[in-house]
Amino acid sequence: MALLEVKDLKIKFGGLTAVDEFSISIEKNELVGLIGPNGAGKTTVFNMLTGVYLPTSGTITLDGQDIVGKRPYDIVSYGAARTFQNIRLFKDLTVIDNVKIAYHKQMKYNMIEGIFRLPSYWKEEKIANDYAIELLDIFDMKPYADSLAKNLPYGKQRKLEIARALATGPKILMLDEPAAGMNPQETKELMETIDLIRNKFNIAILLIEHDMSLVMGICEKITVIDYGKIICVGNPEQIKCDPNVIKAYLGE
Amino acid sequence: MLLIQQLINGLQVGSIYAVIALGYTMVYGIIKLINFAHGEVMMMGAYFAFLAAVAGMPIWAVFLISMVLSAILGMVIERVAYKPLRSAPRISSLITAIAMSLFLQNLALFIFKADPKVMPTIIKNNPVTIGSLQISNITIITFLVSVVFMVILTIFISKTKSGKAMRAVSQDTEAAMLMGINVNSTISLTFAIGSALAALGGILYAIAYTQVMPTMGLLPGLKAFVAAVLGGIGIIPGAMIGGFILGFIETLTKAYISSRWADAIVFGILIVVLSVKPTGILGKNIREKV
Amino acid sequence: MLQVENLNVHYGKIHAIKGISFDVKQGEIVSLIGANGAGKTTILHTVSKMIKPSSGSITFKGQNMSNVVPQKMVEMGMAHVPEGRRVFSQMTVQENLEMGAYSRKKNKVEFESDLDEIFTRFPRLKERRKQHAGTLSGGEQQMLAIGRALMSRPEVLLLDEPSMGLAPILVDQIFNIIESINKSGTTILLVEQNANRALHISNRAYVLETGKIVMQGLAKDLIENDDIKKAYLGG
Amino acid sequence: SNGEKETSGDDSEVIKIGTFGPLTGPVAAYGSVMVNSAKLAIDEINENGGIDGKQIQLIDYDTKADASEAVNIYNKLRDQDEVVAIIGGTISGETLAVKELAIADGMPMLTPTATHLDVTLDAPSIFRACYTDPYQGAAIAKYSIENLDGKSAAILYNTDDSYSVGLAETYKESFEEAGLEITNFEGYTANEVDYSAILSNVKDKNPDIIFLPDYYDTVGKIATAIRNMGLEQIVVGVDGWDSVEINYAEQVEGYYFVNHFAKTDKADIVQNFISAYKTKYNTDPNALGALGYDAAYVLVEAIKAAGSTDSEAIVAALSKIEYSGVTGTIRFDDQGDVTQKDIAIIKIVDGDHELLEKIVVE
Amino acid sequence: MKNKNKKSYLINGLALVLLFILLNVLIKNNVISRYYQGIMVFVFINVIVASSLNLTIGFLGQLALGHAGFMAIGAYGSALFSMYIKEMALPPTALLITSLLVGGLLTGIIGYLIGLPALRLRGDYLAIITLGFGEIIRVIINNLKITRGAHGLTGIDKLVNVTNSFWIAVVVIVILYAIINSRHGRAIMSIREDEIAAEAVGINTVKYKSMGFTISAFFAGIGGGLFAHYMAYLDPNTFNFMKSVEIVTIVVLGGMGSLTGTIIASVVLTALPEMLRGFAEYRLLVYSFVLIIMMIFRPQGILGRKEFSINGLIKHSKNIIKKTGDNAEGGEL
Ligand SMILES: Nc1ncnc2c1ncn2[C@@H]1O[C@H](COP(=O)(O)OP(=O)(O)OP(=O)(O)O)[C@@H](O)[C@H]1O
Ligand SMILES: Nc1ncnc2c1ncn2[C@@H]1O[C@H](COP(=O)(O)OP(=O)(O)OP(=O)(O)O)[C@@H](O)[C@H]1O
Ligand SMILES: [Mg+2]
Ligand SMILES: [Mg+2]
Repeated sequence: MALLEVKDLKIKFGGLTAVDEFSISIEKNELVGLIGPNGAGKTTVFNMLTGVYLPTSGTITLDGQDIVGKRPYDIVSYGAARTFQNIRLFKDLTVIDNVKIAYHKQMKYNMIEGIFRLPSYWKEEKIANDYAIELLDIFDMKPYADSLAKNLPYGKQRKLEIARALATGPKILMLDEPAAGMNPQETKELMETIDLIRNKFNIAILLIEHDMSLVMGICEKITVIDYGKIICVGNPEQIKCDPNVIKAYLGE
Repeated sequence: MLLIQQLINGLQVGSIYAVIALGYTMVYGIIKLINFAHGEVMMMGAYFAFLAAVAGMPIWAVFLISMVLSAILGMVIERVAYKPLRSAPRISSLITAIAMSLFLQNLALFIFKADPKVMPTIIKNNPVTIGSLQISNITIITFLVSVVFMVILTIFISKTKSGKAMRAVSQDTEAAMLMGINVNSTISLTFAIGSALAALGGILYAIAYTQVMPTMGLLPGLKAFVAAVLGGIGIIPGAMIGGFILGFIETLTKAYISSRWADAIVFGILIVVLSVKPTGILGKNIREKV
Repeated sequence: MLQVENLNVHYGKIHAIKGISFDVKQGEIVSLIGANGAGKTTILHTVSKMIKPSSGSITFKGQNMSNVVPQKMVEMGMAHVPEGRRVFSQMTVQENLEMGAYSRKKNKVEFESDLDEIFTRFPRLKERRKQHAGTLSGGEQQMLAIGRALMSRPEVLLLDEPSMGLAPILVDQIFNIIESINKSGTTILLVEQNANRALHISNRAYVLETGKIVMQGLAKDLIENDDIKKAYLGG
Repeated sequence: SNGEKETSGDDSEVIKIGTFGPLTGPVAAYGSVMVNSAKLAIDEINENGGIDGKQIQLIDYDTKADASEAVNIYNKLRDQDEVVAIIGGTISGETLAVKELAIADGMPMLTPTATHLDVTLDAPSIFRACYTDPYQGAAIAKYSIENLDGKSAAILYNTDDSYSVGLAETYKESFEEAGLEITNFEGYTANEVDYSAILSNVKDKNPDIIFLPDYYDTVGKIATAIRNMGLEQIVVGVDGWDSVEINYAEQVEGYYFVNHFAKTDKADIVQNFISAYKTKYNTDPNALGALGYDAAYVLVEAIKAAGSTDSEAIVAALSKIEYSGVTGTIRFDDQGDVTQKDIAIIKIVDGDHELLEKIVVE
Repeated sequence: MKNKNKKSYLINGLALVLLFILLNVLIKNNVISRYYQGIMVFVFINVIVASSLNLTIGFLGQLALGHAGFMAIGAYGSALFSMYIKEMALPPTALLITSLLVGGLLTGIIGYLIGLPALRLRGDYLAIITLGFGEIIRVIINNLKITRGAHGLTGIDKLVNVTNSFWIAVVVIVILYAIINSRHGRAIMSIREDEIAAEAVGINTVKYKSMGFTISAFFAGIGGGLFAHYMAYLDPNTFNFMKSVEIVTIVVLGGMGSLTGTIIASVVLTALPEMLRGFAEYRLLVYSFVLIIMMIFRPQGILGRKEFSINGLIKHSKNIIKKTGDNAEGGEL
């Protein structure tokens, strides 16, 4: 069975059916793109997969477990992590704290142990700290560990969001427009980083992006939706030539 | 019969809450600040009216003077205390508002002293009797005033250019500036209207309950805010509905349970309503788009 | 038309803009390009008087604009489409467009004809005129933001990353729209991450790096420049 | 007079007495009249030679009716100002708040006006110059039944105020003991302004008498509402009513209340107090003032009798004192409460107090 | 990192003990009279109550306006308990501590129950709901037989003095500090920063909101208990809306998210009215005016989100010394 199995997902907002009959299947360590016109429902799919919205109908199975109706924090422990289209960092906390918060679930000491600063506190805090530094290092952000997240330049903020998502120890990572607002050069660097983390952490990645150089460059499989429905599934070559996709999304 | 009489009694308080809540909700709607000093502006309005009435002015002048002076007071408060804090954390503005309310209250204490003043009878209490029921002319006036102003205000906000500018400012101040809207004067206008309404509520209150004193604004202010939240804060008709509901609940509690539980029951109902409908009765449930 | 001289901007201790000078002539499209955080948005905000510079002068239509309020700029014929669209989300599409015409003298006939013009340019908006702007898709919001700015009949239009987050097909459309707006006589100052596309429609461009202009010239020359290619055009 | 600390350190020059009460805030009126009257008394005493030639300094503080403030003030009076005795507090809450401290220090404390029963309970050094609530509650109930011929009564009272609650309960008890009916027992809160709901209920039951144990401002408001709703019952009240006729003469015309003294009392001591107060402060005093005035004299008499400023001596002198003042004869029982004190029954006639009689109840 | 922390704990601990010794010496020599001691007790009570509220406002990021209600529950709960077990004749300190814990736990439980519906709401709605709960609590206490309602509760043992209130305040601050600087504290702060993002990285926001709110209520209850056993008399009207406002003011003035700021503000705001006693009439006028000015010029409060620390001070003064040193060198040139 695939890592993530989604069948016939549907959600309505009032009268509007934002996503309909959406199905996707992602294998371990696969890199999949999700594209489509603005307002097609891509972010909404993410929101359903991560428990932010409750789908009207449909099933989501992550690593063999049904996660529909679970709260977002719970879904994290099943192994899904995400970033947001509009960056949502813990702005007034330090960069390293942003990452350590995401490491929360891997730490076990209870409040009493914390208050009295028992050995378990020191031990786990040290592990968390070391791990956070290690993650930041991957993104070349070690020097920023103690600055406030809000003071980072935009591109670094996007990277921090990815690092933070990784700290939850996911099996699948969902990135919502990670290259938005980056120039082509920065996009290229981001592409390399994405590839790197996939291999280093051995995780699957689901990616929403409007920058075709990025999507076509690294995705193995792409799903295209329009008006909430899938209009095409295939590899980059197939997508590029699909007349429906060209008409609705790519243009000439 | 007694029940109907009690409902009529509730209408009186409810209408006053409604008038005060209209101004409250409007100010909140535009700058998202719980203007705790609103009740004190109402109090000042009542004192202005008291002074004008004692000076023997005609009734229209009493209303006009009090509302104009309060409008100015409202604008000054905004300029001096709230404007510098527009980009500060919300809670700092809230504290400033609370401090401003304390300040005005103590200023009034200082100027007018603590003991209540008796409001001259500018509208004679002339109950209309229908069978065993009795309805005061003041109740009728207050009720009509609240409905009329609700309608005027609703039209003003949704249809006029200044009204739309207010909404634009409330949704995105910077973008509003980029449209060429003068944000400062728009906010001033909001405070002017809100404060004039507070004064109107204060005058009606003083006429109905015959006293003016420095602490008179505290509770009605709080209740009016509860009314505004109950109806859906920022929504003009909601303020009126909330005001009436609050008036009825309070009066019925006093009549059939006990006055001592009235405040607890009012807040209890607020809590129940918000638990079921977090944005109030008329509020729209907007899910945050992620 | 627009002239900026020796501009300095500080955010608290951060020196965001460090002595920048540039100009935009009537009828031109001028681009500002540069990496994240280079200061592009800051420049546009300063020009439209949303933030106060610590020093420097801004001249618009021959007048010194040092001490004017933002609404004065709008009245003088400048419109600014801000980063992130910033439509009034609880207002309808039509009301948003009305707000665009806020600064102009009330003239029903003129207003209606301008509205028609916007609707012919953006038929999508006509379909949605009663819908709340907050529920529009990203592309639709971008059209609305541009339409709203055009409602003030600007002589100069400032555009901040109009293609950000848009589907490729919409990016094409937006750039076409910008060109056609320019053709009909509006001067444009454009900020874009998509430097390639921006340079292709611009007359001239300035390249920014951490608050300084590091290069300037005709757009067609810059496209050919190797450094530019490497840093901003993705190889 | 706000207690500048004397630096001389030579305490044989002046004798310091402290006093406190709410001087600002919503109930400022109570505290100021009491403190002003005490000052008046002390000034008179000082003019007449003070205590064995020593002048008395009265140091007053504002509690804002706040219990924690009262604690700080008590500590300040004792430690910074080093007073020998205290006249106060004005209201029950602030007095109870300093009670434990006063007991521990053995500080002689004479409250003119705090009516809460617990104030003097198990507190050897605390005395009270006014009669307690059960005493006047029983008196007005007795008068309502015997003289006003009341067969049924409605009670409206302030649920936030211990004074009002206590009186309402005593009145109810007395009425029910006499086998008569209480038709309404309606509470309202301190902040109430709209009494129409409870008055509609009273109107519905139509009793003979309405008992209204509260202070004059509230009484005025409620009386206005009673008149506006056309209720024709006789309304009776308690000492808190004093001054109600100033603003609400028309509304309370013909109503009855009991008081510590009557300002229309022809007795010299009463009229002298009233005119002296008027001269000094330009307004009329009320019962709180009369009590504050008497309390100051009583305390000074006690210090004189004690012949020293030693706490124990003053306390001992106080418990033996007998003094005839504006409010009648003051003498204390074992608990430190006044006994056998006169109660004045007053009717409001033509907007003024008419003293009907003075009674003593058991 | 570990050693650095331990060293700083040691320095701060030492500073505390020194402070305490100094305090005792001053009291013994009557430099600090009982009047000042009384004020200090109120400062310590305010430190406890306000820093507990800071957990909700400054760290959890939820605006609560009913903290006086929690204080009231703690005050009445612990007072009634200590009156009830008086016969057991416990030593005063033991009696005080058990009563405080009982009052605190009771408040914590009620805080938890109130938090369940209240915390679903946000921002101003939460503010108004907590305000409502505060009033409801006051009304209930005012109408219960056991609390003696408006008559006020008398007969409480006066168990609190400067020494024990000092140490209790120290313990409360230390515990709050320890919680904030642990994984639980970080979880609480992440909710303040962005609730949706917090959920998305695995924080159970409902759980941590309730946890923060309950802890906050617990310590408010402790503060209330201290108040009860210092005053020896309770009146429900003490715990009205204005009291809640007073506590919020301390938090905001000190800095939302700064415990040391709260301590400083507690000292200032408790002492200020005492110093203004000479101006009885203008006191509140001046107080509110100063507050407005403060907010305009320093809306983030005295310390903002920073913490004052001895180490920081040492470091800072080292820098200054170094700087002046540099300057001196400059002078020589
Ligand atoms: N909370 C919500 N309430 C109402 N409508 C919503 C909500 N969230 C999303 N929608 C609507 O659902 C549709 C899909 O939105 P979504 O954000 O998923 O688009 P998208 O594919 O991510 O677009 P973009 O590329 O512009 O980000 C849109 O029409 C949007 O307005
Ligand atoms: N409100 C602010 N407060 C403090 N610093 C700011 C603020 N806004 C921008 N900055 C800083 O000023 C610099 C320039 O920012 P600006 O937003 O103008 O860049 P930009 O070129 O528009 O970048 P982007 O491509 O990300 O939009 C950056 O370092 C940024 O961090
Ligand atoms: Mg999206
Ligand atoms: Mg920008």
